[in-house]
Amino acid sequence: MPEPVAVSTPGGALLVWALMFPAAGALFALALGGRHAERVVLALMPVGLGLAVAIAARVLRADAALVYVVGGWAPPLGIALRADGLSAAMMITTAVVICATGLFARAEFQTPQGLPEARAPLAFWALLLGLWGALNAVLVGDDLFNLFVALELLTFAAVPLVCLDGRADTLAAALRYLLFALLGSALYLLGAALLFGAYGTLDIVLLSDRVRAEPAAWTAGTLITVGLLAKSALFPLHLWLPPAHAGAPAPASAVLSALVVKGAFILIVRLWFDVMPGLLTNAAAQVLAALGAAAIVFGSVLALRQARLKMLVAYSTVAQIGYLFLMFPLAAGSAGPASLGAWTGGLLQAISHACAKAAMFMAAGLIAQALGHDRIAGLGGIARALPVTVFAFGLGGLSLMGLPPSGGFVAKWLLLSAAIDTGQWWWALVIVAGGLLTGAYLFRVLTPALTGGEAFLPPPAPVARSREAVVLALALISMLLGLLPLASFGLVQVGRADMGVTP
Amino acid sequence: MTIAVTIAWAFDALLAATVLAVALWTIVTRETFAAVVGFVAFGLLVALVWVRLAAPDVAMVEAAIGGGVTGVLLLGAAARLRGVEAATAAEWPGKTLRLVTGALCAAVAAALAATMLLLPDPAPTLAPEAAANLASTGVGNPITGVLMAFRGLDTLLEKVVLVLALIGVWSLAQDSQWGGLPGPQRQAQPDQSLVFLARLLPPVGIVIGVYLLWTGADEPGGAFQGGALLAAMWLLAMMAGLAAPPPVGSRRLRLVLVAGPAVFVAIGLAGFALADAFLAYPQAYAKPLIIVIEIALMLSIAATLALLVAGPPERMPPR
Amino acid sequence: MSLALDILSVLAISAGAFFFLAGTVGLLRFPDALTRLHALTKADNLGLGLVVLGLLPRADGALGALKLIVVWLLVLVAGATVSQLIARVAQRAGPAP
Amino acid sequence: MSETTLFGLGASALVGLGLYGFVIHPEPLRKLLAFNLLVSGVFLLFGVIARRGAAVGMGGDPIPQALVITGIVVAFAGSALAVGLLLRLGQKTGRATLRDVPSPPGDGTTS
Repeated sequence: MPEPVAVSTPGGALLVWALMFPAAGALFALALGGRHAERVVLALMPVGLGLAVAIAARVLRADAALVYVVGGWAPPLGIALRADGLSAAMMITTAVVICATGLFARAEFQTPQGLPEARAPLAFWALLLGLWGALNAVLVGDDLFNLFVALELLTFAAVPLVCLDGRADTLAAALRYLLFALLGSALYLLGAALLFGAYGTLDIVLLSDRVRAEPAAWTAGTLITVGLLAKSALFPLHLWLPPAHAGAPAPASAVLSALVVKGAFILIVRLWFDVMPGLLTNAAAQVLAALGAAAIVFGSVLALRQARLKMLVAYSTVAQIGYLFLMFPLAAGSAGPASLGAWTGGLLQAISHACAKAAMFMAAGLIAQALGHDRIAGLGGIARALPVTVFAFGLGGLSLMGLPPSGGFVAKWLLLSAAIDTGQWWWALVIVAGGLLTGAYLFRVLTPALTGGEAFLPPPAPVARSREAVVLALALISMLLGLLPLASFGLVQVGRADMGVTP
Repeated sequence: MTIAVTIAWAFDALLAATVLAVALWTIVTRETFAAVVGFVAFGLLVALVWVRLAAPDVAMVEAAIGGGVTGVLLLGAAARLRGVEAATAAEWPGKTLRLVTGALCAAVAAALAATMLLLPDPAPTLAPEAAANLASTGVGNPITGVLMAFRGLDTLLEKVVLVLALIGVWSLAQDSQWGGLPGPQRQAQPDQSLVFLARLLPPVGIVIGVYLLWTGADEPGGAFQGGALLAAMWLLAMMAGLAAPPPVGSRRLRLVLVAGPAVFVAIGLAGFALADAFLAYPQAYAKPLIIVIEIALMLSIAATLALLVAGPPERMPPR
Repeated sequence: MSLALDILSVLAISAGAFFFLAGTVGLLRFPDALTRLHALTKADNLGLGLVVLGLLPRADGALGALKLIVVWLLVLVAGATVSQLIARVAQRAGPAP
Repeated sequence: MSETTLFGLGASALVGLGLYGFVIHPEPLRKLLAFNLLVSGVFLLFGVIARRGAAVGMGGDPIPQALVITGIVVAFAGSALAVGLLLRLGQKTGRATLRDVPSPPGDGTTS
């Protein structure tokens, strides 16, 4: 049977624009410099959001993936871009979180009066655009090497954000993050090289047709997975994450925790469900999920023991990443309703966690700004001073716990029922236990915040209402995701048919 | 004939053994500075391996960037860290951990070796497809065809990677030094023989760099190799104190840095109108367009590489 | 004629290889930085020069021959300068290894 | 043993060596050196794969060779960022290690 030759679909050019507007924007921001960097980002925010929505609408209407063949050179010689429902949904999430971050960060990264240009603002705004372009490139990439370049772009945009304040501890955190990420990409590239050697292409669609269960595919799959696990900070490769995410400035923490780790996760999903669906044996899927379960328990317990709010939120990310990996054994295998549910649940977890965690990191940033510290012991009565912020933090927390009607609830409920339907009750136990532990560490924060008041002596520094509004909006989105009818998540299933899975 | 084959094989075996020996020495030697010197030698030897693998383009990039510019970067770092490295000597992991790690790494290497031996024969290759389509790009060097046409998107994104990495390096500056000159204060009186070299070499190097770009369309060479050479010449002049690095706030510098990727993006987008696809070239103008992009890229690459080595701004321009 | 050129090539390249070998042995065996440099520069200057000389009859055209000579000259200049620099550092550091 | 087999085995060993050095060395600069050895091994594997694909008068498959060129530049960018970070860290702490970097005295006055 001859292999299908990729052809551009109508609307495929949108994918090129989704890649090029942030890349060109980052170049403009650097060339113009000074206050213009921020203006470039603000001007491009509606463009990016509009493009993401347009791509999703096209994907949904066509009920098929958008494809663009770059330069007219079809794979395997050239590179194609491809956006299925998963890409489109994550692109909208990315756009929403980055726009919110941009609005939130304006107060923090303003060029001071009297200076033509300042270090941190220029770097932040240019890197934010770079991050956006990198995430879009990761989401629409259809070629393993092109994805490698996209991953590196993501790393180099993310790492400097960690240490914008220039303190020794954040520098160390950034360096550790970079070393993990570099090792991860080296292993990823090694796997890609082996796949090319064995099958003569790096295109995901072509590979899905050519990959056989043989040593080359096994070695390559293992290397790529381990490399990406280091980047997505799955237990036990999570060591770099808490200091990096907790030490970064609040807007940077928000995008790092909400989006950057998800980029590597999405590629693991692509690898096992798109590139080599036949090779995702039960044993491999169980190992991934076991690591995820360990991450849930370990991350939650460590979150319980943190003294600082931002460290707690960061360890909570370690735990919530674990949930994502539960989807592998539940969505693998036959395309039954359980598999569909697990797939939707896993991706909904990624999306709702992105919104909720971005809101929580921003809320933690506002609290730290108001109090001058973020020690949990000293949070007494903060809810009276910052009611909106604490409310938003709580809403985000509900989504992480999986309480109705949040998006996190629907995600965890879908995973839970898939676990029960497929007879893998042990994962159901993990999900329930994780929810309880999450509740425990959140109440450690919320109880003193809502009730205490005795330790709350100095008047807090004022916090801009508009920034609180941004945080609240993100938290509400993570909540409202749970109120949408389940059918509206059909988007994330679109395009899986090309890969031999019938929805 | 068989004698020639045997000699070639013996040479390859010797080369492989030497590369591995130097690599091993780089890992196990105690002194960091010596290890970096070993790494530079390693880079040059690896460039030879690339020649033996019939990849002269890669050999040039490896020698210029992999060994050369990376070597300068790491040597500079090792020299500046000499004072602080003594405090860390005692922190090596214990013997058991070293043995376990060694066993694991040996297992990885063995798995890789086995996979390499089991790769299909005849090997899958895209060379025929590349050859068949090369004519429509107008260039004669297949590597240039891949980098600028077939997989132009990779090259474009990689240029953005370089720019972002430079922003990242610059972001490590102190706030008070922003807008200043990259790199530490050079010693007041640079060595006279270095100054001599820095006067003699750059004119030759610039000519060779431009030649590499020009010849790269049809023979080994191209924007990367030429750009790396120009970067090396600029670094040499900076080290000898003949050229001050530009302040990071300079508008002209910023334009040079983004020129390459910006021209690439612009011509790529123009492809929508002129050739029906992003990053497609109208066939009649393919070669001139590629050359225009490569010239802009070479300048940006040269500036970016040199400034990545120079580091974040650390001193204000003299008034 | 061509036989004579071939013999010249073989002789020159072999002699060049010998100088490289001697230079490497010197680098490994000589006691201090200055004598090691002395050994190395012989390999660079004379060894490479002889190799280039041996390759000249085999270059394709005048341009190829010119490139070979330029390579030799560049190595000469770079080698001489770097030796100077290393020697100065070694002198400053005193008679350590 | 053909030259591709020879260099393929050598490159595999190089990857193992680089990995070992990366994990074992406590100093970030040495880790970075080992990382560079590791990616050299990865690139050489790509090169061997390219060489195996020699056809139609080309000494090797040009696609993987071009990928390696892109990869070398990207790896250099990573090294440059890492060197920038570790030099700055050395300036701040006077040490060249990642362990026991002190937390700021303010105990978490972030943002």
